[in-house]
Amino acid sequence: MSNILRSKEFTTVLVFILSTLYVLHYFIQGVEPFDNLMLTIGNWAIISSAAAAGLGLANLSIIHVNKIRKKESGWYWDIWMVSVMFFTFLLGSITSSQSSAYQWIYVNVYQPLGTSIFSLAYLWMCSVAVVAFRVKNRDAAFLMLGGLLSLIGNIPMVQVYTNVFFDAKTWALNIPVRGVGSALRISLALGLVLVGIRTWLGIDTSYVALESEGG
Amino acid sequence: MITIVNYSTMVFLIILSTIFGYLYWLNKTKKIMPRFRILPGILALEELVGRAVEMGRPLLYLTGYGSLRSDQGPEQLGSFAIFGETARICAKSGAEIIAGILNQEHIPIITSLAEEAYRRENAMDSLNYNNLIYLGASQYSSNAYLMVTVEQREVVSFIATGWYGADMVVKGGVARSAGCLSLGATANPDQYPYLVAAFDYWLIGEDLLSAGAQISKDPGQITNVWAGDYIRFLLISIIIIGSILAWVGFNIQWIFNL
Amino acid sequence: MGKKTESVLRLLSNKPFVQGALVLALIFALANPLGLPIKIDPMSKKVYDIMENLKPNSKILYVASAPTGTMGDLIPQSVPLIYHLMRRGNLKLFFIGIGESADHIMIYIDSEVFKRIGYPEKYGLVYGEDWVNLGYVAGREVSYENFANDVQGTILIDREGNRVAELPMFEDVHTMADFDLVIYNGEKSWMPIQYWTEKFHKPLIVLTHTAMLPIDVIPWYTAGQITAYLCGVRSGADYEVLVDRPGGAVAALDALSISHLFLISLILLGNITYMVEKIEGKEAK
Amino acid sequence: MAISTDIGVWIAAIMIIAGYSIIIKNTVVFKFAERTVLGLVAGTTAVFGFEQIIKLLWIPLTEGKIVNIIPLIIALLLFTRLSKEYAYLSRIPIIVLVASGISLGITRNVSTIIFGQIKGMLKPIPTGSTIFDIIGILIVPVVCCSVLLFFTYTREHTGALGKVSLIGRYALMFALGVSFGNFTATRTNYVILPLKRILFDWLGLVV
Repeated sequence: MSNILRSKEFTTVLVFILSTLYVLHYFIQGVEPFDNLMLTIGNWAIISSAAAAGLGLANLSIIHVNKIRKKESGWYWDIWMVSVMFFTFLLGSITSSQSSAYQWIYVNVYQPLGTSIFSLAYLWMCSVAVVAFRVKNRDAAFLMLGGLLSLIGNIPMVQVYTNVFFDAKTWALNIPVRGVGSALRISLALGLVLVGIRTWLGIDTSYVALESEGG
Repeated sequence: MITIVNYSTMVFLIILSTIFGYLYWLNKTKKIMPRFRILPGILALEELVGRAVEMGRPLLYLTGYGSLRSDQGPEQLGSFAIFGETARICAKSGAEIIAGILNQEHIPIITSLAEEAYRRENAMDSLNYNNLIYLGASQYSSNAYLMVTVEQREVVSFIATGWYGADMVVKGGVARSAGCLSLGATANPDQYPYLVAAFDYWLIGEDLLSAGAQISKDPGQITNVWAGDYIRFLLISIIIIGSILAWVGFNIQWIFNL
Repeated sequence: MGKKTESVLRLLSNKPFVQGALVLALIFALANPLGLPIKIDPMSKKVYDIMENLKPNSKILYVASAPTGTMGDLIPQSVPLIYHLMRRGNLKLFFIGIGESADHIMIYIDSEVFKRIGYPEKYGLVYGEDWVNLGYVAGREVSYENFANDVQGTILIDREGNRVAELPMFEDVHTMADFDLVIYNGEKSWMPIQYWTEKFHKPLIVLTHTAMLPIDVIPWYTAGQITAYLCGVRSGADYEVLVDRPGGAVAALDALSISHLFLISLILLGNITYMVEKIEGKEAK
Repeated sequence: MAISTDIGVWIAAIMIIAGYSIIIKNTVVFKFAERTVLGLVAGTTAVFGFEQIIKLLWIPLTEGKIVNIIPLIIALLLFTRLSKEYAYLSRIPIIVLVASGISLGITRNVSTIIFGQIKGMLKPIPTGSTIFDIIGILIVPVVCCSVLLFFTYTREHTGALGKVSLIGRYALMFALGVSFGNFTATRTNYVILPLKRILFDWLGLVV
């Protein structure tokens, strides 16, 4: 039995069957039992994803308990991390995510910490722009031209006195950038369809390690 | 009452599958294989791992946090293909790889791919499971981990592939300011500007999705990407012809709404 | 390379300097607002008119999908807009959260919106009859489709723990067809189009942020799949003026101006130094 | 200027300052922020997952929906990854996830994105549009097709294809620049939100 489950054929056949059901359900409507079946299978995917969060807890616990046991550098920070993790998990699952205690942690600890670290993206963007927007070649020239146009166009102070930059930026966004944006999305969507088809047919199995071949 | 819907999509998929089937048959019987345009990002993998070996410092690899059951799922498959190849090169050359897993759904996949890479190079004993670490499915927890780890473990090569959001520029900027050689690959169009500006090597959109084909050199995958090029030419002709017809008054939008 | 150009280039790539100076510029701008006049964007006025002319007892589905990180540019428009909907007093408001951090989203409706403009009860709205907080729909694409086809079956329990089927305002709400307007506050606006408003032919108002406008909204707006949109802090300030309730968005506009001017000057300084460096390099040769 | 007396506002301010301390230097203060945010993210994600399992699996199961035994088993199979011997069983939940993702990719991407974007371009020239408008209408499909050509793989970009895809390359760079600048406006507000909490909520600044 375990050899069957390990084999590449089992994986590719199971993916093929499930994907075929999903794709058929996109084209066939009005079949009540088929709709219910796909609703159920869809919920299996949601439940699997939800359960994976438990695997995340396990991964972090195992790795950091190992570090704590071996007293690797900064092991006391790992004790703090693991306790914050389990305290948040137990509080949220016992008193529910709508409880005032859990919300207090979210509003006063999680959100401030998350938004401040996340907002470093703006500061890093500026650091990168100051270096990247240098006209070293024609590519960089076009990059900077577009960058400065939309930067100046977005300044509220400038818009009070003149709309020239704002209108130029809006034209750029509605015409050339829209053409490029549409091309990028069409190209990406086509790529996703191609990856989907070769994974559906079992040609691409990069999501699984086929130990059976590894011997 | 059974009803069939979305005919336009059905016709599109039939055309694509037919071209793909024909090219696959052409390859199988007449051994015709297209010449793949070389992606610099893929060639850089050897350089990135070589630098880690030379300097005796680790390579940090972040695998992206697209959810498998959303439309970001297929993007992650391209990321897993590149990760598998990178892990194999590290196993062969003895470089230390730290894999930051940014979505809990990927933990079984990344762990299995690392095991397979090290088993294939007979280096199972040098695989450090503590280096396959889950970093929380959020941009800020992975950013914070990166900023601390790059300095603490003196990382010299940095790779970030898969789905990313605004944190793409942080990852590139932090790696560059720490002196790392970096490769970034994402299919999220909003982040292309930061890929180009903040990383040394980069793979944009479909480059990431077709990376698996270039790495594996598997005929099935290459003919699949080959078929994509023909579909692209078909779409370009539809856009050109459709636009001209629309300008002279014939609206063909209905063909998409069947 | 001359001494001066080298030190300037090193300063411009010095992270603490560039990032620290930017934060100080923002703090200065927030603490000393210039109070410049605001020119209302026609699109903001279009959204205002749509809200003002909604028929009484219209059922509005307000979908919050703002990830924790991008709240900064997605909340400023939602505060005045939700205030306007509640001030109307005769609309049925259904709040729901979707997306990666969907569970946090419904907390910010309390902590960032109702805390600033008051709870619906202050405007005479009764929970379960005039407004409801449905919490979040987890599960991404699969559950968005289920929600459209069977609203009550997908939600089951609202955020206060009530059975949704027992709430009075759900008597004639079973599928997406029963809503009159969808307001979507977040990124990836193709999602409500694809799973809800295109299939059920419903008007869609999108509250997006400046960055997502060209790629995530304009293509669908020109294709007619988005009725109107508010974009970023600037539209938030417009809407605050339209509903005559100036607040966070107006204050943030000046900080936006000063930080942009500071960044542009750094970029230009970098380019000038780079040109001087190239000239010095040629002379040295 | 009255400093807040609310313990929650103080803790929020300390968290924001800890987060921004990395701007100056990577100190033990940021190490505290990093470890805390990692624990919080992992914990809250697990709460989010736990509540979904209760709502979608446990409650229906206890109310008699026996078929929910199957997703329960599938979900538990994920944890076989923690054992080396039975790790291959963790493949089954991964297959359930991947199958749902790729089929979305195959169907929705065609109808909404490929067709949706092309339909947006096949528009008649509106009556009364100026020369400037018409030029704009011509540019969109030309730029779109040249960028699409830029992403071809099985042909070298030489000759005519090279020239057209060069236009695509420059248009792509220009668009990336505009998008880069446009994101600046959004991301400035990422910083403004926490700074407002420090200046107005914590320090009680009045403007």
